[in-house]
Amino acid sequence: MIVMVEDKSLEIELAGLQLANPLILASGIIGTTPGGLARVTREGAGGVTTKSLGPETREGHPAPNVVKVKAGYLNAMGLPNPGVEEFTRELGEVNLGATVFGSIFAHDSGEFRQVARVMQTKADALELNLSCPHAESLGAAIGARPTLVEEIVSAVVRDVDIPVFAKLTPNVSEITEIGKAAESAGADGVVAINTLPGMAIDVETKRPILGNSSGGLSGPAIHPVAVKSVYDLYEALTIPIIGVGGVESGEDLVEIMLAGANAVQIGTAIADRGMSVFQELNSYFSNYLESHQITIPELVGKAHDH
Amino acid sequence: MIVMVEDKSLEIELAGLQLANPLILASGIIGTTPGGLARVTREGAGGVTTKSLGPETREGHPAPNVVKVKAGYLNAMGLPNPGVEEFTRELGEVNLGATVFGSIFAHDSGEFRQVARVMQTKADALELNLSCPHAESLGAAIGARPTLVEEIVSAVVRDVDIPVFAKLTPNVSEITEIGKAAESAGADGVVAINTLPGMAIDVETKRPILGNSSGGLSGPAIHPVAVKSVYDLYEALTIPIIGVGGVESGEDLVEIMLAGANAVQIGTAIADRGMSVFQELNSYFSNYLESHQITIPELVGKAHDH
Amino acid sequence: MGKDKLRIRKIKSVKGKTPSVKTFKVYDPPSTGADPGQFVMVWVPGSGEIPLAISGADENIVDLTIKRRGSTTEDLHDLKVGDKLGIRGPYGNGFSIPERPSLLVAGGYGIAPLRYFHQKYADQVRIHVLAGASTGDELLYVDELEPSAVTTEDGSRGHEGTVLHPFKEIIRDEKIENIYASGPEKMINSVFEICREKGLHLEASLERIMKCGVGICGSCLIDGFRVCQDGPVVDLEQLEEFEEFGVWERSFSGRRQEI
Amino acid sequence: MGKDKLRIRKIKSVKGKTPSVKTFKVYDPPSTGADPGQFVMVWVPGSGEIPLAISGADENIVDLTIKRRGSTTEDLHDLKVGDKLGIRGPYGNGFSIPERPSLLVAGGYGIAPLRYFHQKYADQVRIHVLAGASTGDELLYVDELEPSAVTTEDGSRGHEGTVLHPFKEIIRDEKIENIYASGPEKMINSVFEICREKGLHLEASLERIMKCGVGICGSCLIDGFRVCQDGPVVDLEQLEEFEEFGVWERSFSGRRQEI
Ligand SMILES: Cc1cc2nc3c(=O)[nH]c(=O)nc-3n(C[C@H](O)[C@H](O)[C@H](O)COP(=O)(O)OP(=O)(O)OC[C@H]3O[C@@H](n4cnc5c(N)ncnc54)[C@H](O)[C@@H]3O)c2cc1C
Ligand SMILES: Cc1cc2nc3c(=O)[nH]c(=O)nc-3n(C[C@H](O)[C@H](O)[C@H](O)COP(=O)(O)OP(=O)(O)OC[C@H]3O[C@@H](n4cnc5c(N)ncnc54)[C@H](O)[C@@H]3O)c2cc1C
Ligand SMILES: Cc1cc2nc3c(=O)[nH]c(=O)nc-3n(C[C@H](O)[C@H](O)[C@H](O)COP(=O)(O)O)c2cc1C
Ligand SMILES: Cc1cc2nc3c(=O)[nH]c(=O)nc-3n(C[C@H](O)[C@H](O)[C@H](O)COP(=O)(O)O)c2cc1C
Ligand code: FES
Ligand code: FES
Repeated sequence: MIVMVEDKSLEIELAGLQLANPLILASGIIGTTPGGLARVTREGAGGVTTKSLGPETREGHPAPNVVKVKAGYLNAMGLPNPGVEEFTRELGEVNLGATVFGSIFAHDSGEFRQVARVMQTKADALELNLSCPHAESLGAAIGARPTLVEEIVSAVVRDVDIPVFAKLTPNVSEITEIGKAAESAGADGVVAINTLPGMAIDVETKRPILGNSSGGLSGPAIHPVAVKSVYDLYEALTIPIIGVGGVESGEDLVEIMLAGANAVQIGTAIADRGMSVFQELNSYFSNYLESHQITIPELVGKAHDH
Repeated sequence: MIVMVEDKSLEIELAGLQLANPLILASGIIGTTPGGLARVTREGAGGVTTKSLGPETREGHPAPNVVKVKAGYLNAMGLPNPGVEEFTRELGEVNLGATVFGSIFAHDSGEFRQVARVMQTKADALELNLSCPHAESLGAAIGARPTLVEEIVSAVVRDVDIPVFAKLTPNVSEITEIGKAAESAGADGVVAINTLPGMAIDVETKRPILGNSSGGLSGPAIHPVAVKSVYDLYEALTIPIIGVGGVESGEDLVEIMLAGANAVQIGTAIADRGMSVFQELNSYFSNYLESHQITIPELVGKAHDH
Repeated sequence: MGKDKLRIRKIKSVKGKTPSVKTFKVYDPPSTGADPGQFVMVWVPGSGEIPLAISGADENIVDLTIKRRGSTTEDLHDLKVGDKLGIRGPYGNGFSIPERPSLLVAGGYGIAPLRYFHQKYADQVRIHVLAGASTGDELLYVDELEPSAVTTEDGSRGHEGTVLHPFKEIIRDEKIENIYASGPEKMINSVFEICREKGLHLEASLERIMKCGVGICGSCLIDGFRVCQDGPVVDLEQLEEFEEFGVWERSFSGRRQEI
Repeated sequence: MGKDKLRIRKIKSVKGKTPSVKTFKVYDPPSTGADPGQFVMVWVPGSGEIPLAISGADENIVDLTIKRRGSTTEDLHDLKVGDKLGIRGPYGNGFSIPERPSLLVAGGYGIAPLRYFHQKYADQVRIHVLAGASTGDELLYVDELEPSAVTTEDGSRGHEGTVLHPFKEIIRDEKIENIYASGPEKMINSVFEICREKGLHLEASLERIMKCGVGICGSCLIDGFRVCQDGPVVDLEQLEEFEEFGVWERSFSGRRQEI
């Protein structure tokens, strides 16, 4: 039995969406199927993000797809997904209690529009994955170029009626430039950050462990990078920011909100903390707001006051 | 009493320099004074890198300068240094047993040449810090731009007679582009990586902890990023690579060498492992080479065979 | 890091058990404390990484009983004593500790986790075993587990057909209320139907594609249930709630396909 | 993370000890297990972070005895009960545990770690104390430690001059071989010279600029010795080997300057 934290003080409004609390499941985590999304909803997330869906079925990279490193995980899933058509068909069969962010990826703006049109029929908002660092010629190549980001975001925004979030890669020298490109193209918000490029090599067999050789680093390792990215974006943008990266404790959650995140995604933490992490963070957060006599709107970005 | 690992199998040649072993003290770690460098030499490092020296005395950022995060440290020292003139004067008074890499930073190529000329009188090699992410208008701004890197490296290389290494920041979308710029400008080697930009905010006082707000992330957190950077650079370049980033165990050392590092710098590990880390890594490494029946030249880059 | 960090191990021994199954003994202390039903992720360098049940444990040695099926299991079968594997885990939950006479129902290599169950608990309670395979020479652990009955699809040994036939007989004849099943999902589904009808306690070990083993990638989902973390062992009540069990599984892309 | 992670604490009490020194009591269990001589890094939000010796410990409360000197200590002095500080540590080594009659030689706020020493060991061995300050009202812990002699630079209380005068007398008159000193480096240097001459055991607590406290930044070096990690307590043999001790210190830039 899951005991829900029902606390009005946790409710947020995000680019016109109503969420019961600011915790959102990160893309690629469990949200491979509608059943997975439904589960996380029951565990207490205010929103859930789907696995990134593309135009076609993709099996992803060869295994190993995941390797534990000292301060997190490297993953090289390779964007496996059943294709946006199949996924939305299934999504139509379930009724989720939470706000659904449909994450999509594609090769170019035309394809992004195409996938977006399908996804918008079943999602409450779109998240454009401009940033997956390990799918060759997809993702990071796009997300590092402001002009491409601008092109894709405007193409999608023009075409859909639900809020559009651009997910940014930290693997650039100035994340705010990319954020600004997304904002000026009409994005309703940004999501920061995706994984950092990383690699693990086994010293006994002397080879890279991941089937794809390298992958994306997530978990506690990247948390300070995420906090800094959100902090910088908050200075540069006026649209909402969803913070993500290594959030596993209540302190991590509050920290990234102080940096400027309006909502926060949870990913890798589920590996070590389990599904109860949503409940635990919400209950920490609820106590925090109470004991600090502060509301969420007051808290967001407060670290900039100093 | 320090028991030295004296093992000929650990000797390396690096851009014409002879090192007793591949372990080098990273810049900014203890090497603020010649006495600090001498100490690390006695602890068993094959080479030592000085704190980055600039044209003038700098006090650095206000405290706190260092904050512990889950998987490493954030630092915002702000490049405190007594100025290259004063530092080399002092350096001339001591006799170090190890190869000395003189790290320097400056605002532009003219100033880099100036500092380099002074530093080369007392160092065995130069390391150009193109990458410090937290000194405004210094460092990262330069290291993210291939043309600037090329300009600075050629200016320095033309002027000095000792090997010149370019230290790269990971805070770019393609580190190999920067590495190639350095190589084509005549660098004798590259050093990868410097710290990642990061931040920590205290949830009780709701403010950034570092005096400078944000800083550079080092330690275990960044190790997979360092391994990947070295791996990519090894594919792209022919000049030697010095690997650095979160190396704290013997496995970490071998791993980054398998990725392609000819030598390896040790920094943050000293905080948790103490000064004996040099002895311990050398002795692990010596056993590793013996038990795997492999020499250093065979080991370097071996992960690329697969 | 604990159990999640990849451990590189040398193979201690390899034994052909049937024409398509080999048992590997590997030095790996962390696995030997596992509960029967738990599994490990095994990396075959240069080939792939797959989930494998622990089929036995003894001192610091763990047993893996592996059927040759596709690329990775083939590469595994080519490995010799001294070759290296990567192991992480053990993962997931195990079967409950039996407190009364129990019946193990095994199909094919599904006998692997049940063999460990038997090894660990046979001196505590009476354990009956039913084992099925495609052919007689594919039957596993027969000498060791002394099944009450064996079945083969081609009738070359024991009853012709599946374990369902002797299963119905034994639960009719003997006072056994606790069933532990492992094998193809169709078999488990049938056992489940019968147990539900007869009011027997069932625990079964399920299989899905497992890309992470730590509960984040979503490749192993049955509805919202992560087989790698929340399972692989489930009980009858859980099976009753699943909509996808016995009907849908997921391909590598996450696309659902009929079982 | 352990002791290195910043802990945010509320000030429990503040007491003015002299016109320029206040003692703060702070709830901080990890510090209360420290050895006398160890220090903590104290963050004053919005101001700075400085090293401070532990001057006492009781249950879960640690004492910090702080002289107002520049910006951060001034901001510290402005703090009230309930205000927040960040603490990390304790860092460095401590004084050895005294086994014979001992003499504490304190100059100025340098008495802070020695007061903790006294608090912890006074019931185990006979401890003599000498305390010096600039003026009489700047003398610290006089009632508590009952010094054998006090000195002031202006002669307003005790001997006029420094602690060196009574120090020479007491080691001449009493059988004391173990000296523990803390205070300005010039004072420690003089005590050191005398101890060397007379063959006495000396341990002294040193100060340098400390930007990290964990042994990596190099701001606290004396030769190759990291005062934050390898010290701050050193013995006579170590002092003999130092070339910079008593001669050079380092500014914030690392530039050496005469002491
Ligand atoms: C919990 C659990 C326990 C298992 N225990 C055993 C056992 O004890 N003995 C045994 O013989 N088999 C067991 N299996 C099945 C075994 O994992 C598959 O037979 C094996 O993965 C097939 O790989 P393959 O490359 O030989 O086959 P292919 O079908 O050719 O697979 C090709 C690639 O797909 C991947 N792959 C295939 N199946 C899976 C899977 N289930 N999960 C993740 N990746 C997969 C691998 O990367 C493999 O390289 C178990 C499966 C699960 C889920
Ligand atoms: C091991 C050790 C123990 C100490 N114990 C005590 C004690 O118990 N009581 C006491 O009153 N003083 C103690 N000090 C001295 C105390 O740290 C300084 O008086 C204090 O740092 C001065 O800071 P300020 O801002 O008031 O002065 P300023 O000289 O104005 O300093 C300005 C800034 O410089 C920095 N700073 C100054 N001195 C240091 C330093 N030594 N290390 C790092 N940063 C510094 C701070 O960031 C400060 O904000 C100790 C010093 C050391 C090294
Ligand atoms: C196994 C795994 C799969 C992921 N798949 C996706 C994906 O499909 N699309 C996407 O935008 N991000 C994906 N990510 C990145 C996460 O959404 C998130 O940005 C990142 O992991 C950092 O957050 P965390 O540290 O909380 O996990 C994936 C991460 C992991 C660990
Ligand atoms: C306290 C500190 C100071 C540093 N100062 C410098 C510096 O002056 N110049 C430089 O090039 N790198 C500097 N660095 C970066 C290190 O040289 C190194 O690239 C980085 O810390 C990653 O290695 P590590 O994880 O082993 O510490 C500093 C790092 C730390 C932690
Ligand atoms: S295998 Fe990844 S969630 Fe189960
Ligand atoms: S304070 Fe940084 S090394 Fe001592």
